[in-house]
Amino acid sequence: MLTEHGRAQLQTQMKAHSPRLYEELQVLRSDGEVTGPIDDIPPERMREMYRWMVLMRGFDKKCVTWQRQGRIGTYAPFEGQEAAQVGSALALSNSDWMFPTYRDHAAAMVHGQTMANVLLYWMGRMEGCVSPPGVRVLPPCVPIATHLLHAVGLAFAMTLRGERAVAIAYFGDGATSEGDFHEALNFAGVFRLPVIFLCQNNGYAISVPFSRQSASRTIAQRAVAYDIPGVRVDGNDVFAVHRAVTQARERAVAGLGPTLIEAVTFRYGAHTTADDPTRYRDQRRLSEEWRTQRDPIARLRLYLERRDLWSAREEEAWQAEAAALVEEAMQEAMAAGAADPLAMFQHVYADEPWHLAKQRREMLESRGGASA
Amino acid sequence: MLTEHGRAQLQTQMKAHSPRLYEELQVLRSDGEVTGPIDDIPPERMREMYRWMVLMRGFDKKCVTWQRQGRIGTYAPFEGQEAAQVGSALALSNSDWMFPTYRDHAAAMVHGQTMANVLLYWMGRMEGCVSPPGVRVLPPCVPIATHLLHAVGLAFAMTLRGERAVAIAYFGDGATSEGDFHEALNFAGVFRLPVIFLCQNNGYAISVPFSRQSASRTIAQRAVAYDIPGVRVDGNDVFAVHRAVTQARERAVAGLGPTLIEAVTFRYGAHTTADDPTRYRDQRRLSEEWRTQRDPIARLRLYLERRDLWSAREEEAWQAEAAALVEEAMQEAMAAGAADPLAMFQHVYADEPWHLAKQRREMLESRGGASA
Amino acid sequence: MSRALHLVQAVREALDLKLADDERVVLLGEDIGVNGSVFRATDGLIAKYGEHRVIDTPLAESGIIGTAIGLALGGLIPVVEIQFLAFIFPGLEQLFSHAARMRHRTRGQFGVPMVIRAPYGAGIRGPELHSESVEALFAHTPGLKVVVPGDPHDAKGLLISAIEDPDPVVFLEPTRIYRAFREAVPEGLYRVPIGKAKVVREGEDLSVITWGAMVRTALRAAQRMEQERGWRCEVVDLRTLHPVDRDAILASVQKTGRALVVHEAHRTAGLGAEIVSLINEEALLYLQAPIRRIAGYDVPVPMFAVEDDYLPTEERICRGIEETMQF
Amino acid sequence: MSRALHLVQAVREALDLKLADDERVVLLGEDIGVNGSVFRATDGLIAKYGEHRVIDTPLAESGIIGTAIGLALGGLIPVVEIQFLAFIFPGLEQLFSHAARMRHRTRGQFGVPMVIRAPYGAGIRGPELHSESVEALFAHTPGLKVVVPGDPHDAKGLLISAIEDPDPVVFLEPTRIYRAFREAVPEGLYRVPIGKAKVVREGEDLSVITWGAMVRTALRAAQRMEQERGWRCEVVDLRTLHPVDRDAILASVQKTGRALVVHEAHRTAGLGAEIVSLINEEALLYLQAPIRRIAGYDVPVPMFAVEDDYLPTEERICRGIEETMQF
Ligand SMILES: Cc1ncc(C[n+]2csc(CCOP(=O)(O)OP(=O)(O)O)c2C)c(N)n1
Ligand SMILES: Cc1ncc(C[n+]2csc(CCOP(=O)(O)OP(=O)(O)O)c2C)c(N)n1
Ligand SMILES: [Mg+2]
Ligand SMILES: [Mg+2]
Repeated sequence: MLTEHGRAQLQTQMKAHSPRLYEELQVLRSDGEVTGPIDDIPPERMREMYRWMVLMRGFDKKCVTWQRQGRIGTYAPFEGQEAAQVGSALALSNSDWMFPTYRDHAAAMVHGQTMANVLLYWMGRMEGCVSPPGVRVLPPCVPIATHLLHAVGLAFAMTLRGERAVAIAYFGDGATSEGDFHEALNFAGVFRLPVIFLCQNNGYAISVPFSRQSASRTIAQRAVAYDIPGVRVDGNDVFAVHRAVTQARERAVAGLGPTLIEAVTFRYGAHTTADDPTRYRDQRRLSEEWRTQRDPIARLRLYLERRDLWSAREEEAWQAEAAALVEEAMQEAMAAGAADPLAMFQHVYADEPWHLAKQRREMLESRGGASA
Repeated sequence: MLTEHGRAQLQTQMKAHSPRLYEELQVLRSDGEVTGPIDDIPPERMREMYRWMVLMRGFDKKCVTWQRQGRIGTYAPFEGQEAAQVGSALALSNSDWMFPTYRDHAAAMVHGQTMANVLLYWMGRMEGCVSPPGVRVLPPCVPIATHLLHAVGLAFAMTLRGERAVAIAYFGDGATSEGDFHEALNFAGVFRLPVIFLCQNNGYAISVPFSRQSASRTIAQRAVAYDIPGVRVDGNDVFAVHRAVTQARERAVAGLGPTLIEAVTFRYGAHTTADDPTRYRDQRRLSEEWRTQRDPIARLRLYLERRDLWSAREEEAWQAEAAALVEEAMQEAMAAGAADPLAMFQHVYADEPWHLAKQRREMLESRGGASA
Repeated sequence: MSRALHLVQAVREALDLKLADDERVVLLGEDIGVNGSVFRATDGLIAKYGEHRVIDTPLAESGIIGTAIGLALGGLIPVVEIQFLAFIFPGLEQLFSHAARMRHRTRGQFGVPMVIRAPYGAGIRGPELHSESVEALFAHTPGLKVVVPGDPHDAKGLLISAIEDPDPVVFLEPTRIYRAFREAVPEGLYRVPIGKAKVVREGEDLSVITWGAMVRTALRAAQRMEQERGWRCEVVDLRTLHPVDRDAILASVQKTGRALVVHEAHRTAGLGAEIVSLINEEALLYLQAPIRRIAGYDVPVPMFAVEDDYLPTEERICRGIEETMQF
Repeated sequence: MSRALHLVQAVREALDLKLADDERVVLLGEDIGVNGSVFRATDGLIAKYGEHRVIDTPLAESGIIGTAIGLALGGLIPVVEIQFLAFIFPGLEQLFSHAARMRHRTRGQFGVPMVIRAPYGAGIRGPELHSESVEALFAHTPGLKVVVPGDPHDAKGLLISAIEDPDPVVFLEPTRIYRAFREAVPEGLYRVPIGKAKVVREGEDLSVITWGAMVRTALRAAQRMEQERGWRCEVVDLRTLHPVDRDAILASVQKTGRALVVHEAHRTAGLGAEIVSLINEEALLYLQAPIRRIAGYDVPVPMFAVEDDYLPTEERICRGIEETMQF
């Protein structure tokens, strides 16, 4: 049984955690009204945000269809999370390094990865891991939370060389349970590195709800464990996300160290096309709720419309443009032709050792080719 | 550069972390004066604490000597940390499970591990990993932070079976950087398990000072990341440690989940007998400072003396008793005789598979014995 | 009574029966509760046994394995699911430094009876790191047992044996044959012993030693070689990779005088090398030809567009048989 | 000019010279800064190069290796120290899932030039888990190279090569010979090529293939066998464990017709099996006897009271030679 004293002490402690840490910063309400400062975002930038989100949603929906048709493999959709990805990526500079997961192709494309490469990736082609020259986007990270440390290391390298840029790692709510999350935040804190840890808390790690994933009410509060700033924002509010990342970036390049950002959002669809969300949540209701009440694109449209920055005609043009770009990307991906199995022997090492040369010849022979 | 807004926001956030979390709870001051409630500890218990600490220090000092003489191998001394270990272990019940590290033999012995087994362990004998029947002490854990999860699992097992006891894991400040620390606290929080995480923050992980180890000012504040209570106590104050563990235990058995306790302390000596602390700290000054100004045993003696619970004559008797017990334990350990190499083939599995039977015969033959 | 079941259904049935049979058995892993695991291996079990027996954990594999060790120390029998084998990597320290060593270091005082189940292997067009086959890592770790079923019947019987085993067992389930075919699986509890291989095809000319999804590929190759060449290949499904069934391997090779090891793991330092060495040491004089290894290439398992080319194919196995027969 | 150095001093010198030679080189690890590493392998380097080149990290091996990967992606050349080899286990995911695969998956766009140094092996009365020898795990992982020096000269030259190598190299340093003997080590930068074995003793009767601390033990056994029996054993120090020097192994065995592999790692699925298999595949007809493996037993490395009995001894190697010669 708890003593009187013990109970009192416990209660004081629980209260001691500032409620500020659990607040969700919001600028753009679901109804399109603005409740905070937005002077930092010029109108053209807002329209750019909108167009990117429209394009990304178009891409994502098409991929789900293509997966069903067998044109691409298992695919991880991000519909619903456009503001978190586009808003954050647009706050970066070209010199920043991005470490995305399998669900962050929207962010990756905003930062310069090509749509065709993203498609190749989901077609099971290693070419899809490559990014265009000068584009600082690493391939999607599959093992959860591991890439947070790569961002730390890259930020460290930049610091050691005096480069003024940041590394940003994208990850989900589930990722915050892995040891690597902890180690990454601690390293970044100890060495005061210019890293932005951007968590998209979409409420689920596959089937596991956040309440079951984590012992803490929020992810932002975990920053306390490292004495670094933690920010919780409405992840479907593209302005709020953009601002949080902009500020984190300012701090980082000013040498003030890392920031943990929790963007609260929701994926409308399945975890991947191999997943059936109706097994673990009231998918129809939840998905509908978020779509109708908290959609990131709809609220920006309302805002833009009221300020005459949007018109139905433009919308049509943008949608058409999106459809065309996505189709074009697929054409480009298909133009890569059939995958070459012999390519698997390349790039295991910078130089080919004897055993791989031998195995390559074996494959060639077993495929009826001549020994090379 | 940080915007005005950004700077203001950051400052608010940094302040938001409650200073309570960084406070170090103390009951027994270094000068022997008491500054908090101690009604829960009867005088006989206090004398018991004292005797245990005297015995443990005697043991520890002797081990360092024995190591120099080659009678035992590399040894990890705990001198200076007696209050943290004895105070915590005495707050446990026999039904509680203890998971110590290589430095927590004082805690282990208070909880029932024999001195002879501890010696055998440091003589490189696997027999030293065994604990007497009914004694719930696991062998010392060498890979840092890994055993926190075992305590979690054991607490889980007790919860699932309705047993009302706790699991306590001992670890150092360095351990809080490992991913397993994070995973353990999160699991314990999610499943509300009866675990006590007892960190002895002795300021160093081998040569690395805590300021370099961790991005947070304290270890206790890391509890915020899991919405579990975190307590920071003067680890050289045996009453404070005892109370913190007692309260954590009460909470745990009442079903209120885990507690993280940070006991601030200092090891007087080297990390292990293979370590040279003068390489990385002002060993003479620091060690002297802690010894003369914050020693856990001295302050309890002052307190007891003032209350007539201590006398020079008793001290002499206790010291003599300690010396005798330690010597006796060494005799007992030596009585185990030479280690049997063939024993390495036992207990790899519950039943011996063919390949081990074969390898055992090989060893026997190569040692000139008959095949068995 | 037996019904035709897929391998994954046989796995599920073993879990179901042991949960009913022994209240110490608990399952834990990611998405194994309400979601019934990503391959449905635990489908419906949380509804039947409750969330105290079928435990959805946070996303942390070291956490899962470490907690399972504690559960086992506390008298329970945890059956862990690792979602895909490569995701065991963050948990290897718990497995290597603790699960495998606890009995030994405590001189038998504390055992760690637990099973780690993991879907593994290539061939189902999975994303990156969903297709690894690293059984050699476990076989090299004293204190662990390693089991791989090659068909639904064995999957059920071996998993039941694994759960009843007093030592930690790594139980690898080949995803490629999770639903590739159905087979008659008896109802109720039955055991397939750990440590015993199975001759799935008798023959006198050459022994193909293999396991997991490769058993089917090897069988097809053996059939083709018999049709095309009249050679009768014996196919041995190893079933337990550590400790291997020495007697079965030697008996087969002593009969045939020729052997081929087939596995989908990387060739270098793969388990095939251990089997070649065993035969070399104990039956060299019976050998009429070098033992070839047909294995995954020594390249990171490539993305799925070319995974079928990474895997040993019927074609490659046939070439291996031909080379060995014509040596 | 050369001076007699201990192996650990040779390691330190290689680090020193590469820090001076290439400003991209950074060291990171636990206690490598002001403490100069627990074996003094980095003694004095922080004073010389500053804490931006010699970085004391928090106690987290996944953190260290993961951060090193990021450093390498960012154009630096991290040289990581893992305090003792078994403490790499929490970092294996970073090593297996990323360091080893980055070049391959990005089709050469991103390499991860890094070295992971780790003291390893038994024989110095270390505590539990300070004596493991798990090189097979790395050799089984495509994309990694594995190097083990057997003497001070090679330690320096191989480490310099490893730091200059564009791919991740696991560099294992046998603690047992860290200070066991001194040897002439040239000053200045020089390279010992990765992938090349070294014949440390010539002979015609039998090839002993080994590496690391076992080289010395094997040499003693070979000397004794020559004295006692007149057999001339060749001793090959493999030096690179992956990819192995196929030509050197085959050349030696084709000459002697008999071989013994000696390593201190556990026998089952150890690297010895790979070497046996290689010889079996490529030189079976030269063999006059089965190739025996003298290895650590398949038990968890026991605590130090009996570690010398765990390790291959001169006695056991001699018995292996006798059995092979008299087969
Ligand atoms: C180390 C590891 N364990 C398990 C998995 C399997 N897995 C893939 S995604 C996922 C859930 C991730 O959830 P979260 O971090 O919230 O990201 P989200 O998918 O919601 O974007 C799991 C368990 C993995 N990829 N890596
Ligand atoms: C996983 C792992 N990494 C490294 C080590 C080597 N090592 C042993 S003790 C130690 C420092 C531990 O510091 P701390 O946790 O503060 O405990 P203390 O020794 O101060 O009691 C280190 C790095 C280890 N035992 N395990
Ligand atoms: Mg999520
Ligand atoms: Mg410490």
